[in-house]
Amino acid sequence: MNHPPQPHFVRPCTRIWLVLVVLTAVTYSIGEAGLGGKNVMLFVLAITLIKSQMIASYFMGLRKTSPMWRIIMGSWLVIVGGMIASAYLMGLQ
Amino acid sequence: MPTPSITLHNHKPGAPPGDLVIWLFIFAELLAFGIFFGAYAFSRSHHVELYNQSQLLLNRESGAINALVLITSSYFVVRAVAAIKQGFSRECANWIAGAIGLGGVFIVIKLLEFNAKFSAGISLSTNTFYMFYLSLTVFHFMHVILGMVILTAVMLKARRGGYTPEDHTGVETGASYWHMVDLVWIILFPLVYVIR
Amino acid sequence: MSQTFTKSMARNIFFGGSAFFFLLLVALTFDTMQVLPKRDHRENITPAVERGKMVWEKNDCIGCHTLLGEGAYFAPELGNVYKRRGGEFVKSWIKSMPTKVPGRRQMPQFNLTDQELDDMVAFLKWTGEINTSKWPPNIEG
Amino acid sequence: MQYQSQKVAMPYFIAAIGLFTGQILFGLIMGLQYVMGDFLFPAIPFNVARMVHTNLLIVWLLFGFMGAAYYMIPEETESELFSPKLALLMFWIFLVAGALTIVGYLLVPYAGLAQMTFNDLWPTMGREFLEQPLPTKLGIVVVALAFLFNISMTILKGRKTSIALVLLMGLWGLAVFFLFSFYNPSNLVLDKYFWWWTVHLWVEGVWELILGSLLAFVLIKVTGVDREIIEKWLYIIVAMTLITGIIGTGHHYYWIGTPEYWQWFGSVFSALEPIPFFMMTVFAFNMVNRRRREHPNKAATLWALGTGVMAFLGAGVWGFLHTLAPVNFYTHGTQITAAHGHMAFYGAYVMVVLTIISYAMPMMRGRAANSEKAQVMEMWAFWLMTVSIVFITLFLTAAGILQVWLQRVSETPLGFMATQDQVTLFYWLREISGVIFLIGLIVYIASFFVEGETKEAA
Repeated sequence: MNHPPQPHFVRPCTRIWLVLVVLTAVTYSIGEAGLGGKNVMLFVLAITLIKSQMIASYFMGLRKTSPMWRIIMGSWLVIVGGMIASAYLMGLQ
Repeated sequence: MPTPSITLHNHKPGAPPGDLVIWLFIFAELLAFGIFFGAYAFSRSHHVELYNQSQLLLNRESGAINALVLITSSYFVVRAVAAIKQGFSRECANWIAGAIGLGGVFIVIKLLEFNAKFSAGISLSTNTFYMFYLSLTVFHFMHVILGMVILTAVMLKARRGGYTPEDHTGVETGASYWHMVDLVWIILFPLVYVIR
Repeated sequence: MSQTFTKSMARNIFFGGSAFFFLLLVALTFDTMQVLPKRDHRENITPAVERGKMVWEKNDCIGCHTLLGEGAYFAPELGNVYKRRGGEFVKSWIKSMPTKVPGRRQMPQFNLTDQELDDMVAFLKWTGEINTSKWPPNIEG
Repeated sequence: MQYQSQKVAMPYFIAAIGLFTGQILFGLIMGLQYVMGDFLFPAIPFNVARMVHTNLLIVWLLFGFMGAAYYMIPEETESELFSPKLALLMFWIFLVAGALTIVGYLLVPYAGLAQMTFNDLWPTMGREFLEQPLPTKLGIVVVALAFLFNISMTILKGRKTSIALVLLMGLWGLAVFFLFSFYNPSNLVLDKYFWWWTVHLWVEGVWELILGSLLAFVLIKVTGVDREIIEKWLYIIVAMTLITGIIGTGHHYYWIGTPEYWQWFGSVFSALEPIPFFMMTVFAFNMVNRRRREHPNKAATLWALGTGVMAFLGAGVWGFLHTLAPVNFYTHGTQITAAHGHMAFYGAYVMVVLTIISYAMPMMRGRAANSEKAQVMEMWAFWLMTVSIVFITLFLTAAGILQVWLQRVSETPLGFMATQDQVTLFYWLREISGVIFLIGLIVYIASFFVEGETKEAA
């Protein structure tokens, strides 16, 4: 192996992975606590969309692509998130 | 160049990693899952009580563990791509093997979960919630299997030294598909197991 | 730059995808077969109902009418005709055909026996009691 | 034409066009019966006319597919047909059996025909599109097997291209799923469930493989675009077709007694069914724009492009229109379905068969393309038929919307016949469009007899 010695180097993707793990744990604990309601839903959904965007940008590598690809993926996320949120709010009435 | 312009695109700058064809399929798949997610959400709005009660009977631990498993597996695949970009075929194959192994873990956990549900007599016709729960998770489950098949093919080729820093579209293609499988679970888990 | 995701990968997606979804169809069909007895009340399929289906088929009724919405759209839906009109009406209607009203759509005279008429009504009655998820929207079919 | 045995396609194509004409004539009879109920009664009741109309359609498309396969396979495999004699023999058997069946429909009351053809031994008749007597059904199986044997043996001994492979899969699938037409349980729900395995898995499954490969073949020939590119597109399109279409079968399982989860599966997957058709349109235009040669047969290119567009409109858009379960609840079994059926069959299958005929017929007659004059006439026929089918579809859609409104949605629903009386105007307009379609068809047939300057086939 000819890696240059970099004792304190943590790869960006590793940091992303750590953040994803932490956010998943947060989602899980909200479920465990049995929390529900509009604000909790919006919070969990926001976490989910952030996680999704991180996967898309950093893991799938979309952040280095032309705007078209990012717009397609972004609008998919927005539409799915929007549908989930609005359907949830509809259910409150 | 023996066969010019075989594919639909020739790695223009700004194109996503992997072959364009896989992106066509990734977006088609995301569209299908997106419609299913929307259908779940809107159907829930008509039966909030039923959904909230049925959701309590799901195994949230196995859902969460599987989310962590897939995220980690996705991370391994990122490392595999990074490795092949530097020309480390062996390292690349090993990371992919790890990802496939985690895929196997996902499958085992999921099978245990399904087994528990089926032996409790739950089926597609139990109620609308379980119809969606089973449809979505089984559909995703089949994608995990498909993704593992693709990754296995990539791994074998990497092991033979079939990829180079200049030519590793195959690795990126398999990786992109696997991330998609991960992405779907990232949304599916909170939607079905947590949000109430 | 040579590509690894070439025609052969497109072919693999074709074969894999087709097999994948065909298996899904088979699995869903298997499940459907388990659920159907609860919805099609097959315990009520008497010999008369079976014979009635034969009468229905031998006279190509589906060539003008719909049955549970499938068939031709030239004449009324008959899946719910038993509920709409009753068995006696159906029998006398079939017997009095054709109306010979000028310019109106005509139904042929099929010369059914009394036994065949009873069987047909039994078949239509049974069909009307299948669980069709509340279709049609109203009694007019 | 590079191989002698390709010529057996000629009688198949001629028979196809002949039966096509018959289909249109009976369509016009039915159209008139919609507004003049007692027209030709009791000589030809509506159900008989409809049986002839739909059965002729199926049979002539099968003739077209077989002719297309006999023409394409030698060129694709680069070898002569395994047995041109068998192909010719099967042609006559199929033609005679088909003609006898149609004559039987017209001359004998259906119940009598059932009696004569041993329907009591094994009842399979009297179900929509599968009205054929048992001997005809068995004949179809025999002809199909002999045909598949012939084609498969040719492919085995020759070059194996993707186009040939997809075509072969489509044709085998056609034969295999036809076998479900022999299953007719006394439980109506089961009957309907597996009836769709023939009908749906044909027209929204394996037939589309045939459609794709025919289109790909003609596009390679007329555009000269690299085979690798076209075949890759072909694979992607047929993959998407089956991925969406197989579970899309569920859109027939909403209201026939099947479990309610089909409403979800059917809606989601059939909502995706337009995608492969859209890709097909993009594919056709893309390939023509990237053409590397100017093929003298402009008419064939026009048909190929038309297939892409009309299949997308008819099967994709008009299918999507009423495929979602909440919409279908109101539109199921109305003129909306008829509208979709007409444009989808014309746009996808009629047009692709006419595409291959348009390309192959001049070749078999020893020229690369017909004379300028003949081509102009053929293109006129294209526009006449295509525009009138669009209008037929629009009028039937209008009739259907009105029907749904009056009979299904309204607070005070009208009865079936009362509703029909309200939409008579649209049925008249549909019939006029049908007459124009027939004129287009006559122009089309006439274009075969126009002489003029032609170039020798290369």
